[in-house]
Amino acid sequence: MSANGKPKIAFFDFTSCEGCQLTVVDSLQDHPELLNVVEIVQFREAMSEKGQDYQIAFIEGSCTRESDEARLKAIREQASVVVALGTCAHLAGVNALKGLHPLEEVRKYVYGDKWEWYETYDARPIDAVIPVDFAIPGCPIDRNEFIAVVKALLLGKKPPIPDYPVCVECRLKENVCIYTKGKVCLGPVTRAGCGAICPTYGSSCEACRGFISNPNQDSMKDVLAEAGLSVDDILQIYTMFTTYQVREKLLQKG
Amino acid sequence: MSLTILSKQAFQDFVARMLADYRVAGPTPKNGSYVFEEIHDPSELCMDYPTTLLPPKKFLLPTKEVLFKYTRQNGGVLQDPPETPPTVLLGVHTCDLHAIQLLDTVFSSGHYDVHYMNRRKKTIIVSIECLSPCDEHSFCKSMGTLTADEGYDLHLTDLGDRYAVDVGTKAGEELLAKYATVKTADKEDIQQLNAVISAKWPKFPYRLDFDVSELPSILELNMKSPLWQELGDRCLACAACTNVCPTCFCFDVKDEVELNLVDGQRVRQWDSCQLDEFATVAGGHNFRASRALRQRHRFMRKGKYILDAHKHLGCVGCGRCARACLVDITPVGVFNELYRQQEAGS
Amino acid sequence: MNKRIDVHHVTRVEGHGNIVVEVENGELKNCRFEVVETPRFFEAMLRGRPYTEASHITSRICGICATGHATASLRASEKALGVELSEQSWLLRKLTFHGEILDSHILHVYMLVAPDFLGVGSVIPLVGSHPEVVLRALRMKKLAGDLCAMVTGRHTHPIAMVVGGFTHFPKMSELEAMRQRLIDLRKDVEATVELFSKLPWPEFERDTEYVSLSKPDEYAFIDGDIVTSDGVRVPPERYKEVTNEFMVPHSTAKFTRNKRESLMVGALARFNNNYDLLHPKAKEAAAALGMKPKVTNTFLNSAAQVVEIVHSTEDSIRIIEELLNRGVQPEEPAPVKHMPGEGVGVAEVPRGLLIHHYAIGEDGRITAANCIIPTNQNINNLEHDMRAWVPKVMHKPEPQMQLDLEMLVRAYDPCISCSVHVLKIQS
Amino acid sequence: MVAIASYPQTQVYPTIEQDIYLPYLAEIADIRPMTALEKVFTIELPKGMSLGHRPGQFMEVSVFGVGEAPISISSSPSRSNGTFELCVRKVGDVTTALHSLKPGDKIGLRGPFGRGFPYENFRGKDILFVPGGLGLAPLRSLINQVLDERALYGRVIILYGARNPGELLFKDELKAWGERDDVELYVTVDRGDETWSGNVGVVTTLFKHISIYPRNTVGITCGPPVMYRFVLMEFFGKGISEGNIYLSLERRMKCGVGKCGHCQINNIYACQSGPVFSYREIKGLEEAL
Ligand SMILES: Cc1cc2nc3c(=O)[nH]c(=O)nc-3n(C[C@H](O)[C@H](O)[C@H](O)COP(=O)(O)OP(=O)(O)OC[C@H]3O[C@@H](n4cnc5c(N)ncnc54)[C@H](O)[C@@H]3O)c2cc1C
Ligand code: SF4
Ligand code: SF4
Ligand code: SF4
Repeated sequence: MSANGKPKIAFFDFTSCEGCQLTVVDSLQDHPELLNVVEIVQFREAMSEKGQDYQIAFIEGSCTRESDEARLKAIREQASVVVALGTCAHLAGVNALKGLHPLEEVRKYVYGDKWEWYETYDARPIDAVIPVDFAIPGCPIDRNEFIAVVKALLLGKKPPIPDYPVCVECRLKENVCIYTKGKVCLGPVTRAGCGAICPTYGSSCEACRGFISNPNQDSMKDVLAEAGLSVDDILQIYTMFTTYQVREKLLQKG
Repeated sequence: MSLTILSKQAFQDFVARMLADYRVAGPTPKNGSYVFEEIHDPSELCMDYPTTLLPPKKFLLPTKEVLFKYTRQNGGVLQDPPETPPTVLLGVHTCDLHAIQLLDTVFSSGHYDVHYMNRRKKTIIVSIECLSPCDEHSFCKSMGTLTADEGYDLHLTDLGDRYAVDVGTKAGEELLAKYATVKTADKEDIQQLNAVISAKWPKFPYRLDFDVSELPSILELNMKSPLWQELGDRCLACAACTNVCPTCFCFDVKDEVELNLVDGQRVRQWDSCQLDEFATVAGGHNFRASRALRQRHRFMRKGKYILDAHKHLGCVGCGRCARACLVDITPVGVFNELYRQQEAGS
Repeated sequence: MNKRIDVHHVTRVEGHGNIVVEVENGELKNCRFEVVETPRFFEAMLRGRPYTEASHITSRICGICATGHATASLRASEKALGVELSEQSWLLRKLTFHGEILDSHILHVYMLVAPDFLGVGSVIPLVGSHPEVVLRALRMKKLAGDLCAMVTGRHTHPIAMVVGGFTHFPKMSELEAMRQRLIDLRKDVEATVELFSKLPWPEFERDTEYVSLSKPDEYAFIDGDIVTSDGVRVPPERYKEVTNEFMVPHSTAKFTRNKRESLMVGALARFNNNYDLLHPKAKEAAAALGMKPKVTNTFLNSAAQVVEIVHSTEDSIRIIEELLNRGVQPEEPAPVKHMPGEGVGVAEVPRGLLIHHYAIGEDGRITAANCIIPTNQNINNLEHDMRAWVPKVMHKPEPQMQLDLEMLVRAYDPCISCSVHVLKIQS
Repeated sequence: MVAIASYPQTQVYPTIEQDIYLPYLAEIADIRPMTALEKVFTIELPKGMSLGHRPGQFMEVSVFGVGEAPISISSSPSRSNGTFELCVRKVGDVTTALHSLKPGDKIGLRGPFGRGFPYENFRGKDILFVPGGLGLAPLRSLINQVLDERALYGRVIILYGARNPGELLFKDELKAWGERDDVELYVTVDRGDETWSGNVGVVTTLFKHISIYPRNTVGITCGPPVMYRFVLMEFFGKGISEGNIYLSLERRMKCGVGKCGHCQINNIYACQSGPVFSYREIKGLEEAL
């Protein structure tokens, strides 16, 4: 706590587009009073001040190189609550796409004969390196959800992250289901909380928020196959944001 | 009460005049489908519509509503939620009308629910006779909801260039008197009404293979049918079925708080028995942990439990859940299959 | 006089970069801008993905210019596959692009640059000392975000833009409301011009080659030829003739140069090359800010952004009025004419020229991709600017010198996380 | 299916227009820590109000900003005069928030809700109580009611089990009950420790210590879901009839008044028809146990 009793929070970024941090800045447009209840002590994207005595750390981005692990551990040491901010941090997100190709080949493709200059390994979510208390899913995060999570943390509640599928929010918004237009959508297996924003704007859910805890993947695959997708197509749509999750599952199954 | 005639032009004027004093909602087109929406001009209405994505229930039991507001200071001073405006619901199909009658029973009996009932009392319902089936999923005729004798304030039947209006309540009568220019039906009108109604019935197929009065006992006898497991294997647990249902009324209650962490509100929002957490208690025990049990619960409610408790069937045959389901779980399919299994077994 | 400035992670810029400057006996020994952002390998990731996903993947290169990346990406696929956009789609694309320019420029000038001039470390202390400035900035930025959201669902990682058009269309009532808000915004825009016209911009001149897109009839943001202030003009497909990427070990980003030792892209380059096509009100703003091409003070890149804020506000109002007049009709995306194909998409994102170049195979999957990011093109110029700037400031106390250097970096509005998402030319 | 009888119910919301979701405020008069996880709260009702509850009924308890949770009334009507008690286990949002409150703080209340125990019908009979863990909280209300009108009942037998000695609730009262010669108390823990010299084993292992006359015995149990089946088997094994077995069932509850659907057990609402049921009433219900 700071002298004024406000909890101190800090933001950190790893491999990411910084869109989630930007969404935090955007959330201030609607909720400038956030600054009355917390004290932001680190936010490199938006401020130069650097305080080291934070209690809540929001971490954006995936861990994609060994040299980042120490920094993550230091954050964990200091913070009493660590929150993964966005899909990169929560599930490795799009960063994990590079893992679909052999690593050395990927490095050479981009940096040619200088490939060894640049350190990298397969993208991993933050909780593969340090224990994470909560995650705010989404690519990018939903700004209302961010505010809701902050409020819950301040009240000592579990952050209200839904564990039901996007379809719930989608139907309540009275969207015409993407499937009736002959296209496919991952809404039935994807964690809600985004307000089904993609189907609402006429686009399929790509599972950026990751899967619910108990998805019926077998039935989902049947639905996709029925819609005309090949095994290859299915694999491809399942790897946009959830490559890491899908791989973990496969590994578990052996 | 005598039958009244409202020309289509007079209907437009009727709606336009009501707009001054009422919130008016009715079927409007949206992305190739239809939704019940508040309108601001009669031209937004499309009274000849197949079905809507969500039922008109949402005006009586909003998807999310404030139960009351509180402040955490001084232990919470409680304030009432905002008032709802007087509302006219236009173009309600008779299946949805039956569903509203069930909801009225649910929320007025036992512990009286002021939130629903206040809205209900402020709502005037103008229903409309369906003259052809919405699509292959509707099975209103089998469920006995293809017409309604009560539950409406006014009821319209489309006679081409005019509507025949049945007056159901005093409120309906007053609404008509105050805002509409009507004429009393003459012999020709009545003849045409009879002709329209007689022509309509054969257009609707019976889709259950048995009489609906047998439904509760078919379900009761099939508690252990292997069908539930089959449904559970297919079900995505996406809750589309219950979210679009005109009779589902389960809800969740939550506290929300402003960023000052002092003021807040308690809200209720639609919930679904198909979701994992619906029956989970502290310690993680889930009383309906499998999708199979949850599907069974859903159909039992629709065809039996709700009837036991509230004297109305929990399914009105609108077909919305069948349209919404991505894995083709439909009440007609399920009920007929249970009937078939039972016949085969006996 | 010995000094070593080592700013490990410059703050208030997008991404991770370090300034390293060493002065020994009053002489500049070493001067580097290190990009230490983790490499992300987007180019390699795109291979094998369907072209329909490309704009969603590449928008994740950068959360700030997501709409810009998505636009350049869509243009690359559209050029590759012979897709012709409808007039309505063009209007919507341009409208949402203005939203992006506004959002990014407002963020940059108010939240990242202004604190330096007001002597504070971030926008947060300004909440107490200059609440009206902060509230104005938040108000303006919110409008910009809402403008994007109205068209594409959200500003960061737009949803409704697809190859050939859109999947969602704003309602007339939304357009009308947005028009009104933009008209009301003019007051805030004027106040912005006034605020920035009073700032004591550092005195610094260094002429360089200014590179931007150019179109005959409009201030180019999407499509156009690549032109430079040194008289080069090439169609987008020949971008490599201008960009000439090369790598240096201290940076994960690639560098570029053309005729001179370095080149500059961004608002100042656009301003210098396309001044004539600015909206009259934007020209007035430029006058108020004391700017007339050719401006060679890098710090005035931020001022050029203010000029563009005026331009984009006015042009958005014009586009919305056109949409209101012609009406918005839901329409299916324009069809793909041929497959396979190869195409180059170009756009002037807030920080300058952005190029996406894709080859798409017969099955609709991307076989090769290349992407040239504005910040990459600028870093080389930034280092040359630093070399010219250090001698002017090295007599100052270290903290002041450091701040002066940081301000120079910030003037570029570098987007470092973008810059490392280099997609290599596969020739 | 057996019809669910309705016992005399407390009429809490007498006028129809009153809002059943609106809590009234009450003050925490006292907080007693019980175990690492449980605390007992004494709640003082607004002046002039009496709860008028039956043992087995529950309250919907609000901490504003956090939410609402159903909590059994743990004190007996015989001892509730302007105050009553709740025994709360810290497991989630609301219960954690309750644990962080202090005497003098206000909470919101709705209720009492549900159907309590029909203890008038137990008069003259022997009563066998089998609480497990937190199940003692609701049963304590009934036990104390019975003890306060002790002469009206036959034998009082209590078989109580907890996971370990540290989790035993109401230790003072257990001691007092144990010292009475008109109460037969047996206590066990699943796992003992160095402080424990009593029985070790699950609660059903206590049945071997007692002999009863089943025709005149009422068996009552409350505890975690896993426990019911085993206790029931013991009741049957002792020959207690279905109509003389009572259970208090836990379900998820949101409204407490038979609307929200969460607590539904087949066609009945646990909050309205329960949480107390006779076994005969629920044995036909697939989902009850
Ligand atoms: C009739 C009845 C009497 C009860 N009596 C007592 C009592 O005397 N003392 C006591 O400590 N507890 C009692 N409980 C249990 C208590 O209600 C729950 O443990 C409590 O609701 C958890 O609330 P929470 O906000 O702290 O937890 P939450 O944060 O809401 O949830 C923690 C876990 O509990 C589950 N849960 C959520 N809501 C409920 C709910 N309404 N009922 C059950 N589980 C839920 C969640 O799924 C989650 O797994 C009783 C429950 C019922 C139904
Ligand atoms: S989760 Fe998405 S928006 Fe957030 S930082 Fe990662 S790529 Fe950007
Ligand atoms: S569009 Fe997607 S999220 Fe919406 S209902 Fe259909 S499958 Fe579910
Ligand atoms: S709809 Fe799907 S892809 Fe879109 S934001 Fe929500 S979870 Fe992400």
